[in-house]
Amino acid sequence: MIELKNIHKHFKTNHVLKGINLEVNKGDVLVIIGPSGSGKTTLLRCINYLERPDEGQISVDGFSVQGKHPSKHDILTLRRKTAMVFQHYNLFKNKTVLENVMEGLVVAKKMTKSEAKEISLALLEKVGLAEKVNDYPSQLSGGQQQRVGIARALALNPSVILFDEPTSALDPEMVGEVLAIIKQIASEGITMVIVTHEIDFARDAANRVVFMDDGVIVEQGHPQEVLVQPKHERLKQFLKRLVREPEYLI
Amino acid sequence: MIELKNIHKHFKTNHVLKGINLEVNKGDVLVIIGPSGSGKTTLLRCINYLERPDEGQISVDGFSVQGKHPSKHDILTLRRKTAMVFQHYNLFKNKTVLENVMEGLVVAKKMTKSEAKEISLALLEKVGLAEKVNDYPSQLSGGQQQRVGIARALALNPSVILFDEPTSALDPEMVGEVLAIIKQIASEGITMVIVTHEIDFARDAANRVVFMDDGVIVEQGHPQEVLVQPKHERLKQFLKRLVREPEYLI
Amino acid sequence: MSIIDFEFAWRHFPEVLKGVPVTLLIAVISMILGIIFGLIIALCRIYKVPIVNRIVVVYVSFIRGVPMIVLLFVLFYGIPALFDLINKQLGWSLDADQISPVIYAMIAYTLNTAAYQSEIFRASINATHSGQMEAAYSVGMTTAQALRRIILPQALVLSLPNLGNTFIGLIKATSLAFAVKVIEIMGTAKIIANDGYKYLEMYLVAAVIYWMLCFVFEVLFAQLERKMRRYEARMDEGQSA
Amino acid sequence: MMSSSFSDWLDLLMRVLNKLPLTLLMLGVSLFFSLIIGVIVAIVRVQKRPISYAIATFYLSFMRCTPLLVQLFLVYFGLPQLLLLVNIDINGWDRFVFVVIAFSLYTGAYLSEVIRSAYLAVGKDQLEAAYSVGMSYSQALLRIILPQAFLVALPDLGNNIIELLKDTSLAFTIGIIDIMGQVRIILGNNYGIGMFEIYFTISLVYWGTCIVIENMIGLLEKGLKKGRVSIAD
Amino acid sequence: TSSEKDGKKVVKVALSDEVNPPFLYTDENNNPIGYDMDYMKEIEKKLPEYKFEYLFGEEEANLVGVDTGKYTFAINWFFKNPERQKKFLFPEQEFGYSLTSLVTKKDRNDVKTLDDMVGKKFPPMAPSGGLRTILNSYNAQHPDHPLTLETIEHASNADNLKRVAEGKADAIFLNVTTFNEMQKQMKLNLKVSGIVSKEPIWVVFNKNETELAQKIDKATAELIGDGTLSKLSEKWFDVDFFKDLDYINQEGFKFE
Ligand SMILES: Nc1ncnc2c1ncn2[C@@H]1O[C@H](COP(=O)(O)OP(=O)(O)OP(=O)(O)O)[C@@H](O)[C@H]1O
Ligand SMILES: Nc1ncnc2c1ncn2[C@@H]1O[C@H](COP(=O)(O)OP(=O)(O)OP(=O)(O)O)[C@@H](O)[C@H]1O
Ligand SMILES: [Mg+2]
Ligand SMILES: [Mg+2]
Repeated sequence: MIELKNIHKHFKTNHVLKGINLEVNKGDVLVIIGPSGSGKTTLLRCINYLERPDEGQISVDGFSVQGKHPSKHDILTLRRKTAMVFQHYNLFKNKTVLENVMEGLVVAKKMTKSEAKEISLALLEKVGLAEKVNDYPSQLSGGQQQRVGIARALALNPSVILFDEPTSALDPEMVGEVLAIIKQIASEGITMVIVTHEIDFARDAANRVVFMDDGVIVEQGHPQEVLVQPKHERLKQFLKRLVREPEYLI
Repeated sequence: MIELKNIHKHFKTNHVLKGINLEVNKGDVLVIIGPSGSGKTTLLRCINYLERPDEGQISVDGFSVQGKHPSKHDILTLRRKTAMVFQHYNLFKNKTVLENVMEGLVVAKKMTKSEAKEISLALLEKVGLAEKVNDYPSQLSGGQQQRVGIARALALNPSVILFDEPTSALDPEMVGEVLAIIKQIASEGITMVIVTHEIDFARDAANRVVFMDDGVIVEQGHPQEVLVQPKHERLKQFLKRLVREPEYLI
Repeated sequence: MSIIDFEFAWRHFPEVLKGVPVTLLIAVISMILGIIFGLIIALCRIYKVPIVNRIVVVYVSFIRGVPMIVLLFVLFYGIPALFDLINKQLGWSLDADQISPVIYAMIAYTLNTAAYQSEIFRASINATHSGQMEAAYSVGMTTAQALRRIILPQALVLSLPNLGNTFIGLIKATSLAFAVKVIEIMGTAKIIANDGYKYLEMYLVAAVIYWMLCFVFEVLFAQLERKMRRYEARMDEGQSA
Repeated sequence: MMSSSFSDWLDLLMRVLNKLPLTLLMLGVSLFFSLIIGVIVAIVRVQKRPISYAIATFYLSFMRCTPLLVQLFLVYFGLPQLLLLVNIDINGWDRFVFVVIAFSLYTGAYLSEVIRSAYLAVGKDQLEAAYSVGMSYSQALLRIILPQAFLVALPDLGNNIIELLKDTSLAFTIGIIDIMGQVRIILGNNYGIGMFEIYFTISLVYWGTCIVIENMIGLLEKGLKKGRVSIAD
Repeated sequence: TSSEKDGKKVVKVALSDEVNPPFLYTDENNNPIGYDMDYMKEIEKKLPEYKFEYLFGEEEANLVGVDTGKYTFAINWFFKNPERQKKFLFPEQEFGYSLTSLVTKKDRNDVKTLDDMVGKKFPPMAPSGGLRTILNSYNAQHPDHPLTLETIEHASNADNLKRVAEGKADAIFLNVTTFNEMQKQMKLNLKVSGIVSKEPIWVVFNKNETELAQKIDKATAELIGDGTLSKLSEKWFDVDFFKDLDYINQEGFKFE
């Protein structure tokens, strides 16, 4: 479903992605973990060309795009196959919660307003925002904003959804809800790439985990292998804090 | 050190804080948990009057402020006793990483530039940003921005530090570092109020935990009691997801 | 001190008032056309459209650089000269005297205000957050759709105070059109003033009328701004500490 | 013939250019004061404290909504009369002073709206961050908000500086001979003959000055842009 | 305005900076010269107790300035009418004349007087100024068959002369001296088809300046009496316009 070949990205002299190769199958839930600044967000943003890779090829759902200056039309096609949940939510400031979710449906997917509204309301209900549909983003708490971002991406029902730390502002309860939703849509065959720092979440959600460090993929595989029996020293060290004193285990 | 008496806050018709009473002792690390939208951020923002409570009294370090329209000078005094780490980081966009941290020291604490620079560099080193000191916030990853925010607050060395989800964008490794720093400064007698969704973090960092729901404090006490043997139904339900299948426990 | 002959001023007030429609006609039409062209120019500059970008940079610089009166003169004296030339060369019979001076004025003011407005829009579009554009892309919008539905509405809010400035400036600037025979508020006032050298009175009358006129638009702009800003966390509410 | 008319033209250009320093001086001094006025009025209006807000709004309305010419008359003819009532005689002051007062008050009003909109574009989070590190409002303003607002406002400032440049030609009304005044005198001495050459010349001078202003603004914009991301990137 | 300098009373004289040669215009250094200035020099000699200061300003601004007392008086070719006399103080004695004329193409003989211009076309004129005033008062006296007038803020005489020469307008109403000077440079196919009037021109005083006005009146009368002004007139206009119209027509202007 997604294929990345030799993706390189520089910010000025800073070499942030150093030749990433990655394949994701249809219906996979791929979780990317790794230390802060290792290039996870950048990689995710390359997949829908919000960041233009300096080099490399990206295919989504059989459609490939290459290099730094593909045609506008190619980029648009690629983007219409994906949806994204941003690390900083990026809600449309001038639209209400409901409009934020409807916007893509009406404009990009050409649905009628009433259709779009129905879908949006159902999703907002699912993420617990039924009461806030007519508020503006500036009136929401952090977690509420993040949930709107999730609903907005889900509503589009694309081939691929890219999540950038989708649960960072959510409480454990809500994380559970989001996890349930993700599992459900994965079962519908939608492919997901999720960047997260919550190892628990990774374990619960993923059927494949990738560990990135300093712009390269260090280790990947089944969550059991990667998270429980890590091979590389760097990954072991990264997961160290998760080992805690037994008294606190519930 | 901090005393809140009967704090009420409305946003239009939305009653967000419904009479909060809270006491925090010197050197305490108080962790506030609760579902998204329950009013945690609003409460934190009331403590330094970024949000004006409609009613109630706030004392910090023996200095109290009351009601909706205290004098400018009172508010400034209150704010100079506290520092804050924002949920959305709120870094100064026109300043580099180093300047972001130095700013408060030079302007509010009237340090010389070289003094401020020394302190700032030491802290930035601690949070792993030594390499980024001359970058602008827009050039940083989410986690890097969050760490700048933390360094900026710590540098001020105030009586009280308010953290709003300080580790939401941090990887487990970094969470460990931040935890260590927090423990260290707590031992120096600085009082901390931390809003977080990471129950693990709460457990490790706190010597008192408060559970908020829908604008009221539902339960509070030692983390052992609150997190391991919750009394209220609502809290039990909230913590439910944390109980996981044994196979995944490391 | 009764330097000012109020009775005279009052008596001639209605006459000067007759200049208002012409003033408004020129100002409103030029403003609307200016917004359209200004927006196009701003976008060409922001997206650095090859060649076009160069051209509009020179256009903006030239139009802003040249005094309005010169622009008016160039059109007013230049178009008839051009027509004469065409008539001579091609045997047509275009008659420049048929063109109302108001038309010249509208063309001149549109050209002028478009240049200024392009800068206003450039400023406000640049002030919108790049994350907004990215979010629009991520839900599958084209650049045009994103601009129309997300970026421009936000930019418009930011530019409202400046658009207000421009429009009010434009209303008053129309007084220059007197230089090409358009008799608007200021022109009427000066004509009346001449008979008794009552310039003081008539300038005051003109000032009062301009004020009334602009005040209406000031209020309109302020209300528009309040309405359009409702989605924002305002920096100007209760933040004075 | 050609060369003599060219040297005539050069002579004309020099006579106009001779007055450029005066025009620039009026521009510079008025701009300085109007920026100060603009910032103050913008902040007063942003803060919305009833009395000062009402005064600032009235000032704004009057200055924006009445012709500059009338204001110039009020300052030049009216103000001295008014002050005479309280026994202050400023009739002896140089005309330059009156012109600068009038231009500063007028442009200050326009700039206040430019600054207000830029201020509001900066975003509340920046103000809060400044508060959180213990800054007072004025410190936050000077160090965090205004620098960011300044960048946002630059293109609009450019607009208004150029307008001011051209407005300075009104100084001629009360007899200060600036570049436009020089042109009108030359025209008058010629009975309006050669109007096109003369207006062409003055346009060149204005345009040239304008290009310099634009480039300065452009450089500032580039210099200050560090750390900002455009929607077009 | 009673300020004093070196023991002398200061008189502030407003000069119109929309210059108007040869009455008033400027030299290379923008110093005022012309008939008006020479006249003022003679006045200065006669009234040593005053110190005259000359200030340029736009004509309309000057009038506002005189009105509000900022200036003592304004000099230019101001015309007198009853309405203006209500607002300003006009002296008794004019200091010169403006000879107004109609200028047409050389081959036309149908326009001699303003009556001939009814139903014909003038080029656009400025709303203020003495010439306009004459036409306005003609229209006021002949409400049934008024002249058609178009108004423009700053009429360009050069442009307007061209309009007449090209047949876009029938005749232009112009000061003879102005036309003469311009014709020297422009050499258009135009002639003066008729002198319309000899208009006295005045300085305009602030209402309160009666004392000074009287003194200047007296001085002016003396200057006319002793022929000083006649000499000045000949210097600047090649003709003594203090003589009557017929004489001027014979002696002064040999129209091409
Ligand atoms: N500026 C505002 N205007 C209107 N309503 C607001 C505003 N800020 C917050 N609210 C509302 O107040 C409630 C509490 O918000 P708050 O940000 O305190 O929640 P929180 O507990 O921090 O949630 P989270 O964990 O999601 O950050 C929410 O329902 C939110 O919608
Ligand atoms: N716009 C930019 N300009 C310059 N450098 C950038 C930019 N965006 C990111 N970087 C740099 O690229 C590196 C990778 O950033 P990225 O955002 O991909 O990290 P991340 O893995 O998502 O980290 P986090 O977990 O903290 O979000 C960082 O070192 C960051 O400083
Ligand atoms: Mg990231
Ligand atoms: Mg919160």
